[in-house]
Amino acid sequence: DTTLRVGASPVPHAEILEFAKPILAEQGIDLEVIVFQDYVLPNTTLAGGELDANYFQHVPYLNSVLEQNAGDESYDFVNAGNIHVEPIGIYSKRWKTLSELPQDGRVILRDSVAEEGRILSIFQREGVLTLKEGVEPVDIRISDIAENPKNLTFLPDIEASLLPQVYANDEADAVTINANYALGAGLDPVNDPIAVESAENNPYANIITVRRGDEERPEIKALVEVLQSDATREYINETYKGAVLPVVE
Amino acid sequence: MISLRNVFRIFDDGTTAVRAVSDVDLDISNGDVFGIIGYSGAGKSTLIRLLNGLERPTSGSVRVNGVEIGTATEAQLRRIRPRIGMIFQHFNLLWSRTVRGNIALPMVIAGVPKAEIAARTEELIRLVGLEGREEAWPSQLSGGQKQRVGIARALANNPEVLLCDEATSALDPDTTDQILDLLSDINRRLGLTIVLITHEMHVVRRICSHVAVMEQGHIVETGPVSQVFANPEQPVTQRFLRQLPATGNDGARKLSVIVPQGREADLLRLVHDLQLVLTPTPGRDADNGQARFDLTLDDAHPDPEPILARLQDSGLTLAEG
Amino acid sequence: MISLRNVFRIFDDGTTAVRAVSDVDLDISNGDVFGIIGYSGAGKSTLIRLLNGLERPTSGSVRVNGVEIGTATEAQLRRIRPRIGMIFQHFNLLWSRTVRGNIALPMVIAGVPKAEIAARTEELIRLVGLEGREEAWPSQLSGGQKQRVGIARALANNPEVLLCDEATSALDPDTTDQILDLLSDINRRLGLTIVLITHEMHVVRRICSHVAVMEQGHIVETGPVSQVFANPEQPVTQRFLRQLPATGNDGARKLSVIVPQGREADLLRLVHDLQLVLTPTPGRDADNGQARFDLTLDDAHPDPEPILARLQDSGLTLAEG
Amino acid sequence: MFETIFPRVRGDQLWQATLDTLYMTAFAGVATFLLGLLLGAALFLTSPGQPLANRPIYALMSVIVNVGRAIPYIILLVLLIPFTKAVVGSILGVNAALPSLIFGTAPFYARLVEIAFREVDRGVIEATRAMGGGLGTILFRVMIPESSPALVSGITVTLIALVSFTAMAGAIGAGGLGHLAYLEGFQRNNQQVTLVATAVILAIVFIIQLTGDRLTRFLDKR
Amino acid sequence: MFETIFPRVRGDQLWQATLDTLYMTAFAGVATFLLGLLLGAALFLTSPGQPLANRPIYALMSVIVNVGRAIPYIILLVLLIPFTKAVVGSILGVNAALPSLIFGTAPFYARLVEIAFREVDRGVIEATRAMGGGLGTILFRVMIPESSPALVSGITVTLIALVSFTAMAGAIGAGGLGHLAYLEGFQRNNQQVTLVATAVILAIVFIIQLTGDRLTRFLDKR
Ligand SMILES: Nc1ncnc2c1ncn2[C@@H]1O[C@H](COP(=O)(O)OP(=O)(O)OP(=O)(O)O)[C@@H](O)[C@H]1O
Ligand SMILES: Nc1ncnc2c1ncn2[C@@H]1O[C@H](COP(=O)(O)OP(=O)(O)OP(=O)(O)O)[C@@H](O)[C@H]1O
Ligand SMILES: [Mg+2]
Ligand SMILES: [Mg+2]
Repeated sequence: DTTLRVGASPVPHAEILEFAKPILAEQGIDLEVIVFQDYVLPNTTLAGGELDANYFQHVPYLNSVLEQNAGDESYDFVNAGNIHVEPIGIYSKRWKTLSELPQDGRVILRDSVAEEGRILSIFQREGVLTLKEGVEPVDIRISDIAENPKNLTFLPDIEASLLPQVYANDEADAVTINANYALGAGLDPVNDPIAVESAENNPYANIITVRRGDEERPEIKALVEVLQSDATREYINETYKGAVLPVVE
Repeated sequence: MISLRNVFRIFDDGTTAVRAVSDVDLDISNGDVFGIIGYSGAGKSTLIRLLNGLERPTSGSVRVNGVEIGTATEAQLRRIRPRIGMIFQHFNLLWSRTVRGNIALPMVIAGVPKAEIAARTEELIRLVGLEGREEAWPSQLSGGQKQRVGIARALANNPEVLLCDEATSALDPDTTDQILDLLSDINRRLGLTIVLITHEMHVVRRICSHVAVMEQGHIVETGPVSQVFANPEQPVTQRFLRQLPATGNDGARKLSVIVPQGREADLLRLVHDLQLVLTPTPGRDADNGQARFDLTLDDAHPDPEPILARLQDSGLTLAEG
Repeated sequence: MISLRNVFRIFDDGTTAVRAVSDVDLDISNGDVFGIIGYSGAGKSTLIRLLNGLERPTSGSVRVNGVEIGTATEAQLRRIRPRIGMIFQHFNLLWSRTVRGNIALPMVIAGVPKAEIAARTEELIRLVGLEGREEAWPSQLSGGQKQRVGIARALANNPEVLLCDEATSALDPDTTDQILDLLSDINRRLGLTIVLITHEMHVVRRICSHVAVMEQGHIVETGPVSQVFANPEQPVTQRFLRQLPATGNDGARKLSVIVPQGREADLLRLVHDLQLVLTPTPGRDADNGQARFDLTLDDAHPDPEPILARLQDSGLTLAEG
Repeated sequence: MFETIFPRVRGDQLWQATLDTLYMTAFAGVATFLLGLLLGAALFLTSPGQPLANRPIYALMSVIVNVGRAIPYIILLVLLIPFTKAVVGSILGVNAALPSLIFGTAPFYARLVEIAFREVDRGVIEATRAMGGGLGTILFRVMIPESSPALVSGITVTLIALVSFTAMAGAIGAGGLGHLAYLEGFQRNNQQVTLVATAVILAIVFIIQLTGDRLTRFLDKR
Repeated sequence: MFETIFPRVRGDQLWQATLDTLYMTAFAGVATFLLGLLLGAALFLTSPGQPLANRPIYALMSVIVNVGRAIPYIILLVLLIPFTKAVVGSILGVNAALPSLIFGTAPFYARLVEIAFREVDRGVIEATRAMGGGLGTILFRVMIPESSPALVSGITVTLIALVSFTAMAGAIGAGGLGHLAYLEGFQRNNQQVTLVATAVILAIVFIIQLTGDRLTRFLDKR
């Protein structure tokens, strides 16, 4: 048997991998899932050679990491395949749409810098604010807001898993919640939000990342294949009810 | 009034049982100065600690001012304790308080007003001769200074009963005398009852009215000091008394006599009849070369009058000084 | 050989400076039993702690066996200390070791073989009379028992010098005598040098060869015991000696004499010349009605022979018993 | 000057984070001190062999104390949400972080208090009892002053644990230096921020340690 | 039986997490004890007024000790990666968690050791010096036995802190109960797992506390 060590975020990545585990086992591949709570160590570990792949990031984030570690030869990763998208939803107990948000309103974001641009893009899409031109989506920060007519305040440092509680507590005018946490807290990530990221042409597909050259390894190919298979898609659709969407290729 | 009946205090740690106090009956009346003597490990400290409930009896009855210590609640004990001062064998001063702070503590506990505490503390510091060291920490004091702080502390609240566990063992003889005088004085003036453990027989002789001798947890002999000292029945008591001068001379009065030639026989008869101690007065002969002697009158001779009378009858000259 | 020159030890905590030891010169020869007396707080403990470097002098020279304590390194001190035993005023036992463990500690430190430690420990326990309490923890001991553990511990390594800070203050007189006999014995047999702080004058008289009197950090009087006790010059010394029986009788020899009629003057001359204490023998007259007296010979009279000779010259009869 | 050496560190952010950390540490520190002293005294007094020895109560308190210490911070945070909401009004921000910080560290200090109290000389407690001193006297006039060096060293240790603990309070938007180091520095791979924030944390820690050491030595008159 | 009450808890996962926690706590605990004792002794001995009083060395050690305690765990983890890799060979799993756990807790215990040593009766140390005892003797034959109740209570407190600390080691796949409670239970909203894992944590904590208390009382002969 060959062993494949894959680092992953807990939800839904690790869960999806767990689903794939028995299928891969049939092919003689022993899948070992290592769960990470942060977004740095999975890449560090992959660079160090202790992981065969990781499954937690999207392409824009990967690119920024590669750029930051440009001098480091061990940081030479490629995308082995897109797996899923987690559309972020914006929730509010006070308002029905983003345009209803009041002057000087407060918006709470999760504490992941990789997603600030992604969330702000939704606001831009809805016409609430505009972002500076020419900044890569993943590099967009709150400071990159060009115009903010409502003078919204963005509070970007709440632990993601606590956001449903923050929403339930009505702590701000709007709260962004990743679909998986919304689902866990009993929210409907498709219908409850007042705005949702679109799944189509979403550049934020979560990918299997490997060291350059490994994308050709048969085990990796098998892994990607299983994750992109109909069975897995079905599993994702059923389990996450729209909060996590399999990528259509 | 303190009364013990059939009291045992047994320390049992599972492997060995030590009968520290064993079948003790004892009565101490108000105003007594009660001495406790005995070999090291005889149970003296344990006995005295039973009197304010720091130890509870394993069996038997310990009554202090009508309160049964063995079964008293902590609250009951707390009510009687401020009236019982205690001087500890190991001082037990708070290192975190200065001399002044340590002495003030019992008054603070008793809720004495601040100004009164301050005044009384100064008084006590003077009483035990610690002027100038008021602000010293216990760690900066000599052994005897610590003990004096302990004494002052025990006296702070004008207790009715004073328990002294070797209260003067760290003191030089002169300071010891001063402290004993102080205690005697309070005893006489205010009727303070004193229970006092000591290894110094002359302390017993000097201030105690009663004495108890302990051996292996038992009280083997007890009674008024004069009686016990005059007729020691137990071997322990006899051994301890052997440590005393044949007749002690602490606090004793000394008469200096000059023996004219030919009257030596009279002097010796006097010594013999009145059981006096005769010592030469060192280096001090009378002018005419006549020998000069000291006659020591101790507690066994509370009244010097008959002796003085006899002296004059014998034609011996009383020298001044 | 211990020699102090011009030694000061000043405790200065910024606000007050205490001259605990002030301008002290002192010599102690090997084999001396050197007593230190003085009021509480006179500086005795500080002085004795200078001798093994627990205190370093503020100025002046402290030399012990040729080593200058003031400037010695810790390593040098560590080399001389095992030969200097010390008995502490406050015992300083390890609560985490039993009686046996505490006594064994100095031997463990000195690297004595196990079997030897065990044997010597048993011997010491017997010597200080703690049989049966070997496995007790210090917290389970009485004050005197703790002190005896401290004494045994100080003797464990057969030291050449023994520093005793009130080594018998917590002991009853009988046990005190036993310990003093023990120390005297070691002093005589092995030439142990003893420096001893005490408040009990009879202890000085009983075992000391020399004595120093301290007052406010100074040594105000020092010399052989017989000399200082016979001619106390300083008021302190005189006051302390007044606490003693005019001549002590501890460990003293008693001679019973019968005075034939007409020879009374001879007896009194004897008493005067030899500075003896005379007491009547209670209730025991010679058959013929002649008075019988006791003459007490104390340490000041180490040799009884001249006295016996004088007695016979005087025609006084020596009674038996 | 600062900007030229560390161009990637935003001074205002650093300043705010420092203030947040100081605020949380100070506030939670005072509460921890008081609560820990109380709990520690209760633990000590009810433990076997002590004045109020009481096995069930001791066991119960031991449970309470240990719960606070043993469960992961984020779960403690969630468990305390109703309480936090009732007391603070919000479950976000520095004030909302205080309950969980206090619940997380007070039990810890309580144990240190218990240890310190157990070192107080029994003879001194006996002497106080012999004077007629009750529990209050023993506690406030004897136990606390006599163990003050250990109590102060203990709160020093606890405060420093608290400083590093505040990093976790970042999870609910309480900010602070630890969170800054993690979020701005570590997650965004901005080593300058990590460095500077860590340096400030260390500076704070040193000031606490130094002050604690001084105070301990000042109090220790043994 | 267990499965019927808690159908949503996977027994094997719980068991593995328990083993991981125990393994990490035990291993890091022993190392913390030894290292903490050493560091604590060094801190004590070099602190002002002590035998080896040495301001620069004390300050240096204070820095080392405080760094370990003060910086956020995840940053410590990252800082230690080269070291971990050299020693353990991997930066993932329970073994890789040990260095950071030890570096995080040993300094903490070191401070408790320092506090405990400061409570040892000076008279006893003097007596040992008067016997000619050197530093080794004072340390091993006096300081450690005479402060043993406080040392044991201290390691008890530290071990419990360690148990809750292991939850954070989940960040590098070290598993453990705290991680299980957080990840499986809290993040996936599986309250049964949170409950059971927390209960097991508490059970472990209680066993540690109980054993520590017993040992402390057994050792305390005062
Ligand atoms: N560490 C210290 N700091 C300040 N003063 C001190 C210190 N140690 C002792 N002293 C003071 O020095 C003086 C001498 O103390 P020392 O202990 O030598 O007296 P001592 O003669 O042994 O008395 P005692 O018979 O009462 O034991 C005392 O006044 C004492 O208060
Ligand atoms: N807590 C205890 N546990 C066990 N035995 C004890 C305890 N306290 C005292 N003892 C023992 O009880 C006996 C009496 O002790 P106590 O302290 O009453 O003697 P003491 O007469 O005061 O002696 P000293 O004159 O030496 O102070 C001793 O043998 C002692 O060892
Ligand atoms: Mg006693
Ligand atoms: Mg002294």
